[in-house]
Amino acid sequence: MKLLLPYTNEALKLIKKTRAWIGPILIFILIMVAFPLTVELSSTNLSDAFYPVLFISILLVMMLATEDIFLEDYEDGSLELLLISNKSLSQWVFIKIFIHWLFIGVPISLLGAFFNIGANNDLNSSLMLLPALGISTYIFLILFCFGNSLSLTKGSVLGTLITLPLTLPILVILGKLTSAIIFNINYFEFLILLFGILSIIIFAFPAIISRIIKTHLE
Amino acid sequence: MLREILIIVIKKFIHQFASPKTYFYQVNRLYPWLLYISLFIYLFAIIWGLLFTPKDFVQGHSYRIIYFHVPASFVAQSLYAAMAISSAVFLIWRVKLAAYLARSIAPIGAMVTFIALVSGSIWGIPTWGTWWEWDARITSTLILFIMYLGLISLHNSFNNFDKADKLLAYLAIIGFIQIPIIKKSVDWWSSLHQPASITISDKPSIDPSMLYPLFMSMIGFAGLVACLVILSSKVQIYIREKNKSWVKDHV
Amino acid sequence: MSNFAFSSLSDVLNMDGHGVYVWVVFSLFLITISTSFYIFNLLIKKYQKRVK
Amino acid sequence: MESSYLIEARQLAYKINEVKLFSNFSFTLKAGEALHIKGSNGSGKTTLIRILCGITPATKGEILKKDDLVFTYLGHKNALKTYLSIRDNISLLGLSKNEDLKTLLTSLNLQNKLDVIIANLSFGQQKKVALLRIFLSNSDLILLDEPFVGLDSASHNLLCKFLESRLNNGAGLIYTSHISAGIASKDISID
Repeated sequence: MKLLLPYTNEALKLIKKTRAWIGPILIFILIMVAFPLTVELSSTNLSDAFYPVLFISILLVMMLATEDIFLEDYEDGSLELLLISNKSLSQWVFIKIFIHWLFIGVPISLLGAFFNIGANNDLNSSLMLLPALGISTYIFLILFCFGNSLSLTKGSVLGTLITLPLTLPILVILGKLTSAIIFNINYFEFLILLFGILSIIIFAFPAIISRIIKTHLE
Repeated sequence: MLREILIIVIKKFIHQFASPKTYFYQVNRLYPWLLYISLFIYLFAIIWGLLFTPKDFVQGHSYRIIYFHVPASFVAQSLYAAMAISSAVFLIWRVKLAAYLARSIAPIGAMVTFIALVSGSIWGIPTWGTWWEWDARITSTLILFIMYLGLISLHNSFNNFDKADKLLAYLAIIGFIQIPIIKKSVDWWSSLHQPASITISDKPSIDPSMLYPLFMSMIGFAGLVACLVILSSKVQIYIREKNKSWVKDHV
Repeated sequence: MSNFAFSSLSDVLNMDGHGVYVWVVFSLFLITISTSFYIFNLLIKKYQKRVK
Repeated sequence: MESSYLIEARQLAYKINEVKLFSNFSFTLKAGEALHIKGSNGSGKTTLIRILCGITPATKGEILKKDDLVFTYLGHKNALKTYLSIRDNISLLGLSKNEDLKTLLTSLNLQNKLDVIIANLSFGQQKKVALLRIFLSNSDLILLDEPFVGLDSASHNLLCKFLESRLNNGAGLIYTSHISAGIASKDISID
């Protein structure tokens, strides 16, 4: 139980701050509901436009979810406390990102797959979509945390400007993935590619982010 | 024990050699030569390329923009690489000069990327009929331009120079790792999107008579941009080291 | 150095239709590089004064 | 040269953008001693304490610490989650299992406010909650930055008594304060 303590602490902090937890999820739902309203229902290609809208809204929501992910702890001094105690900062960053993925990324992936049933009404593609969404939300979270840690006190616009170029390759892969899902060809190659990217940055970026935060604290 | 001595020697060498003072005086001596030689090479190459090479069989005369576009986009990417390397040197060995260099390269890199972008899209008008075509090379140049803007705005938003330099260093290194990834994914994406007819992305296999002026214009353009980097680094040195004694006696 | 690729001066400007693009890019490069040199020299003078 | 000092600073200096904040600042602190850092506003007292904690690296000079020195630090920021209640903050800081937590809360009369959200507390009460972490730690060295600001006299005396008891059994104390603390301490000025 002792091992899980930092995880539960961070989870407590996130859950109690509904603006940071429920906010992004509601915005995602709002976008996915607003999407069919904007498309002329009579036109049948609702499903073609569905995937791009889904991926762009995931990108947007992950950006909102990480807006002040580090700023809050930076401003109230608990980061300084953490720096002094000999706990490793990069482990804390890893935990923070994991908790945000668990409480925001996973629900959004589930909702995304759920809305997919609504748009394309076939269960198979939604099940294929779910792991891809789960992995790509985690990757987006890590990348946006990197951008936000760089522009910690200077507002999230700068953080987004820095991070967007980094997220473009992922969007290209997701684009290829949609055609793989629609035509059901070599779907697993793309999934493993995404998983490969995740497995590289999941540990590398927290180390870099913790050094960046140390620079801010100096 | 030997390792410690080695590190101390390297550190001493770097700090002695890479001190802003020695750099400043060396560069002052080198600058006029570099400027005039590269200006001569560049103008010679442009005149040669524009006026004395035969018309391209497919694109007609509009291919001559290659003498502007290709050197610019090549220099834009190598400037980013130079920035990443000097950032790495700054982070590892704490060499202040490397941070000044990285900071001085950023605006010039943005400028060069911008003119590469504009020349690429102007070149697109006769070849594709539109000024903007999602060709792989143009898109990755646009992304590179956005990354430069991100670097400059990041550095400008901190008044503590030391903090700004470190943050710029981290972003430059991560950005540098991203460039090949972005290039590959954009090529991969655009290869599906647009059949590889006349694209600027692959090195156009042109006959040698057109190739020599291209290499010359690349060398000339790189020299000119190096002069700009030298000027910009002098500006940084004046800003950052203004209360150092040697700067005062120099002025 | 191969021979001169154009028949007359007007052909140089026209370059059968593509001339405008080539010369626009030429002037773009000429202007941006020369203004950059000018700006940086100006900045050097400005910050040099600050040092005194 | 192993002596009984807890922490020693030698020729510390700090510069921001080549502007010197303070320079060749040295002192040694032995067990049971208190050091009161005086200085006008903006003279770098807070930065000095952050340097001693190791948060900010000094531009010049070095700091020698007794090896595996355990120290606690309280700066201007309270390191509390303002949108959480006192109880949650205590559990976040890992203090909930401390046996004399109860008695301390009653002496600071916070015992019946455990479920109040920090944001709704007064500045002084927030300071008291922040000080819980200092009261409940038995570290070798305590670093406090303006600890007495906003405290009522009862809490002020409680903190002084606590610090004196810690000093008596061998801890060190470094603090800055414009309010007279009433603790026997060496004074050192940073200007």
